[in-house]
Amino acid sequence: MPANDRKPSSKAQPASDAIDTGLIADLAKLLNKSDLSEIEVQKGDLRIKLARTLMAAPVAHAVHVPAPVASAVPAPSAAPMPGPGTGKIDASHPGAVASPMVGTAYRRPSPDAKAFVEVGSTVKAGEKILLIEAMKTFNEIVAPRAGTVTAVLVEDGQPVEFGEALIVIE
Amino acid sequence: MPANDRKPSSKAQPASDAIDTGLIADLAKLLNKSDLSEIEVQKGDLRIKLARTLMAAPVAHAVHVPAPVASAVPAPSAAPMPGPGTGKIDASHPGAVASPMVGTAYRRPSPDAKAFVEVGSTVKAGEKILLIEAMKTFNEIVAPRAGTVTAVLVEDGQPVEFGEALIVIE
Amino acid sequence: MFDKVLIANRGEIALRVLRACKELGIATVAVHSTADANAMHVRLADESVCIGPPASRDSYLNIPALLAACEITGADAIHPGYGFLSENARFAEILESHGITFIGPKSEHIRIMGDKIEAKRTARKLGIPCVPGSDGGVTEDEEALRIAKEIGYPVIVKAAAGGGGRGMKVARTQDDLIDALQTARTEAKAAFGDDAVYIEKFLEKPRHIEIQVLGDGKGNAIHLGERDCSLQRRHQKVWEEGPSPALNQEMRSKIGETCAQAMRDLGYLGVGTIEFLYEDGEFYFIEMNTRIQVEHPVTEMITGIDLVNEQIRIAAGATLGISQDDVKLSGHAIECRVNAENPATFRPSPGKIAYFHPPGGLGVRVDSAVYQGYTIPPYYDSLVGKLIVHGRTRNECLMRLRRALDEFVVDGIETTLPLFRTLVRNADMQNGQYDIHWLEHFLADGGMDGASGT
Amino acid sequence: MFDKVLIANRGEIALRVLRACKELGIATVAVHSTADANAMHVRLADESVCIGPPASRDSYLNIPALLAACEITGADAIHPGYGFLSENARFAEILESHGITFIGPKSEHIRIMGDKIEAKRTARKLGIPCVPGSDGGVTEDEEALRIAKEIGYPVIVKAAAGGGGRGMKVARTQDDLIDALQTARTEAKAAFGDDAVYIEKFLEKPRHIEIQVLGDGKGNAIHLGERDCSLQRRHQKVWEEGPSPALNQEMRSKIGETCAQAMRDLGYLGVGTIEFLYEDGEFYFIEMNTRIQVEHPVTEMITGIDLVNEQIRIAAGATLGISQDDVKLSGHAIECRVNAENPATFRPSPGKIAYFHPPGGLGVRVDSAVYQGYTIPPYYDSLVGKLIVHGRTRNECLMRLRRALDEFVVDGIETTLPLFRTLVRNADMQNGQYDIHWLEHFLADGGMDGASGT
Repeated sequence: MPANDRKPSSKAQPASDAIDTGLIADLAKLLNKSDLSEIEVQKGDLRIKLARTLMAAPVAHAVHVPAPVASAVPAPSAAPMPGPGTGKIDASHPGAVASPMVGTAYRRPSPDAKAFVEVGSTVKAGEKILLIEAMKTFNEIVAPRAGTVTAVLVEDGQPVEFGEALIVIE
Repeated sequence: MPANDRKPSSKAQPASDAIDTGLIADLAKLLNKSDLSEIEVQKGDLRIKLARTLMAAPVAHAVHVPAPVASAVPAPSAAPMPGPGTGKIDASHPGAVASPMVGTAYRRPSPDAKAFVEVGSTVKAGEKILLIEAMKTFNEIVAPRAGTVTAVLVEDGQPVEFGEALIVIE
Repeated sequence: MFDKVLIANRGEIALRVLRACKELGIATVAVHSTADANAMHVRLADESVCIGPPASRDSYLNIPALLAACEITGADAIHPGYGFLSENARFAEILESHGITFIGPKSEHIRIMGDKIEAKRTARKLGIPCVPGSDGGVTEDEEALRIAKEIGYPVIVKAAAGGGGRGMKVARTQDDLIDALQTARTEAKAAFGDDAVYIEKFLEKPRHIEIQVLGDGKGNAIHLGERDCSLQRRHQKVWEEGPSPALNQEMRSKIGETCAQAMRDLGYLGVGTIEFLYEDGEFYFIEMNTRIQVEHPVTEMITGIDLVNEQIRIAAGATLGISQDDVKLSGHAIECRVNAENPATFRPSPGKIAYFHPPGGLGVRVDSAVYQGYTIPPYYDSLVGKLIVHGRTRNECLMRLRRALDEFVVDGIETTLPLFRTLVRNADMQNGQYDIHWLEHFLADGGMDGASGT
Repeated sequence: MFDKVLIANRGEIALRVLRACKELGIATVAVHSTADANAMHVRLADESVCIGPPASRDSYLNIPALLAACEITGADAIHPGYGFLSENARFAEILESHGITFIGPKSEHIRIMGDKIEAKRTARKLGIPCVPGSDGGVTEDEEALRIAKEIGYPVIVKAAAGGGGRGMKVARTQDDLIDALQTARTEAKAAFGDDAVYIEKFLEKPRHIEIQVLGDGKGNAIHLGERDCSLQRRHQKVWEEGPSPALNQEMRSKIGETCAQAMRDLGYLGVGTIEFLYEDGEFYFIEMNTRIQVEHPVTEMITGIDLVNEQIRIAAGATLGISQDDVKLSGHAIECRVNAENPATFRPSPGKIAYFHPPGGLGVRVDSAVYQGYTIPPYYDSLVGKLIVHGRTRNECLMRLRRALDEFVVDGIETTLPLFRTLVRNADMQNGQYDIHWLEHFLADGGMDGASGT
């Protein structure tokens, strides 16, 4: 934990003798602001551990945050954004390749060509897997690593957001 | 800290020999102010661990209900209402006699007379124990049961609210 | 000006009065029942006094307790809000005899307007239009026909001794009337042992339009335009707006000036509302409310005048500082009464508010005494809060109301928010085409079937 | 009118624009960084697009990403809010070349006003008063004395090549000036190798007063009175009000009409603000902001005009529908910028809002995009929300602000609410006696020492 390093070494002597409550307060603040459930610090013979139980409360609140009432604000009939979380796999999936930009995804170099990859394809790192068009420019999306394509999450011509999962390579 | 007083010259080894209750108090304050459920501190042979069980969110919220900021809405210099909860005994005490009305409490029938009851007095059910004046009318408050007066919670001439504890009979 | 005002009410109106007092620099005393110890106005008041148990008759209607609370806090005036003791002439008199100012009209005016017959007599005397009809019982068919011709069809024949709809007949033509008289007399005789009947103009699709007045008790009085409160369910107002979609400026000025002149003649003190049924360009007096009303913010939004502030200043002896010419109606305002009720069945839904997020931004006002974590007690009315929206035009107001309703979140209890989200999108409401029966018909026709309150 | 507007901003201004669009019946697209996925305007928008990571340069300032978001959603206009790309002339041009409307002025006007020297030259040409002084370097003492006499003392002597305060001298008399010229020349020579100096009027205790303008790009333009933004800390506005306590109606009309005429001559399109320093009855141009400003609600509250609504309508090609005579200032408004900062040290305090209860009632407006449970991210500005209060008089406004501040609860983070609770009770603030240095002096003198933000 770098937190301890903030103490100038010249003051190390008194600091290591006394329990530095300021440090603990800082750590507590850090813990509260973060999503962590525990912080443990050890330096020499000093060991500090902070923990907290994450309750369900924040999750419950997520349900209650201001949002349009479904009946009141009809969703556009053809919402172009599937948005993260509507699919089963999102960008947090370990094998997911996330979109580096907003645009329209294409799975093949031209309408008649065959797709760069399909489920089951084996890819090398750096191999083209998709195109994303933004402002009339086609941007190549390449495999970040070698592996097998286990899922293709976008349709041809589908709009994608920044960070949206495109393909899973495992 | 008496423990420290025995070794006034020995600054080198305070924390490990003494249990620093000030530190624990500080840590406890920290724990209460934060969302933490546990704080553990170890120094040499000293190890401090504080924990608490976080209750359902609503309890914490009770602290946050809208209320005037202390500095912003100065309390009247002589607030006539002590209000339930400011005294140590409130109307939830099993022996408490609660005020049936708003008014001004008097402990004696006239300024020169002696009080109806004092702590230690034995009373019968129906015996006068106080007067409450409202609209120039003196209303007799009688003991709801026999017993010994263990506390008198009102001063002569003190305003009382509905439901406020007046006297304890046990 | 008063030093300390005791607020003899609860809920949003107690908070409304507290805000007005704070803005006038007056100290406040909140009184409350044991059920309201955590109410917002109690927390915000300078002092608070618990005056009794939950039941209103033992707390908010308990005059000795209120007087004792004044005594121990030294309050020199009481604001009664609406409901509870606000139109109790005896309460006003008792306060007077104790040297405490009642923030409201003179007790004689409360008494007159609290008596249906006396109120109507007074209104007529003051030139306020009433429902035309026979002044008493009618025995001869010929007389009945003459009166009906005078006031115009349709007319209603009512048993003089009647009530509850028995012995009431509507007649749309002369022939109808002959039949109606006979039937009504027979029914009246059978039901009440008295066949005397009287005749009144019958209103088929009236609107409820009310005129806000303000007087200083010294002969100065003004009107502040009207509110249209036609949207009602079981005689409870649901949605109020001003100006009325049914009036033009000429009609507004005419009925307004009639009311203002009546208040000048009466020497009326404080705020008041003269309620009318309105149909085909004519106004018919219903009653006068001698207090601040739930829907007063509608008028505040279109006139820019703080009615509770004026009410307090006038009660303290100030002369009316606003002339009729100073009153300029600007834009349009709508108030929605958000209740803790199922929006389809109107079953009350008291309980704890798990999440509360009121809408904000330009032209949006929320008058509410609830907060997240507050529990709505089951003992009193179900008003969660009032959403009041202002726009430069009625259309802008409706669009703003729509977006504000969509932002409003109340969780943990059912509310009538979904009802308003439906109403603001309804073509009749958008066109302003509704009368006092519209909402009942809309609901009976299944307008809210299946809606839930969250 | 536009069918769909993309809002290229975040926080309260994104919500403000979203509200205006909803009230105009325009569909909305919210774009956001990954840090803002839970923002209120994202949740309330018809569609949302994540355009990049938290860093603004990769998201809110990322022009290709914004264009791509327009492409995939079919938005036909972009509202830039304030900050970010709102005064980027190139962005406006790029949008134009893509057939997307930039809701803001013509790019040439953004460019002119974005260049300090060009802006001042244009202002002078348009008859807007600027700080008087020598138009270039002054070499002769005699000339310097003549100019100083013309513009009046005190004057400031500045190195023509200078900056950072070096080579700057204030002279209050003729004798002072001779000395100052000598010293300044010597210092300038030493510091910059060039002893040319110029002379300008020196303002000791100026106020910051700005005029809101609105034009339709077709030669119609009006002013909407002024805002007084003198209460600043490190050049950041803290408290804004209108009308200014320092101006009377005559001065307001005069400077307002000067600005409106300048905008007519320029053919200015949209909302804009012309900022001045003001001292002893004279105005001195600082700069013009060619966008909606944080403090625009102050003007909305006293004019009743929805500036964002007008901005959108005009960008869509509408002609200005409001004449100068239609603009009536009514009452007084104050805005407080509530920041997530310690109210004494101004250390930022991002984090999760544990409890949020905004004030309500008559004359109170809250423009805020936060809600209970929302986490203020550390990447952007610290604005929690704006509290805007309106009253019929400045005094009523101050009293209402006081009670509204006392109702406002924000827990879990530190906010500047305690600063405002102190300011509203301060005699100088109550008397309107403050200049652009007042707050810094107040804080330096320990006005907020020991205050905490909860």
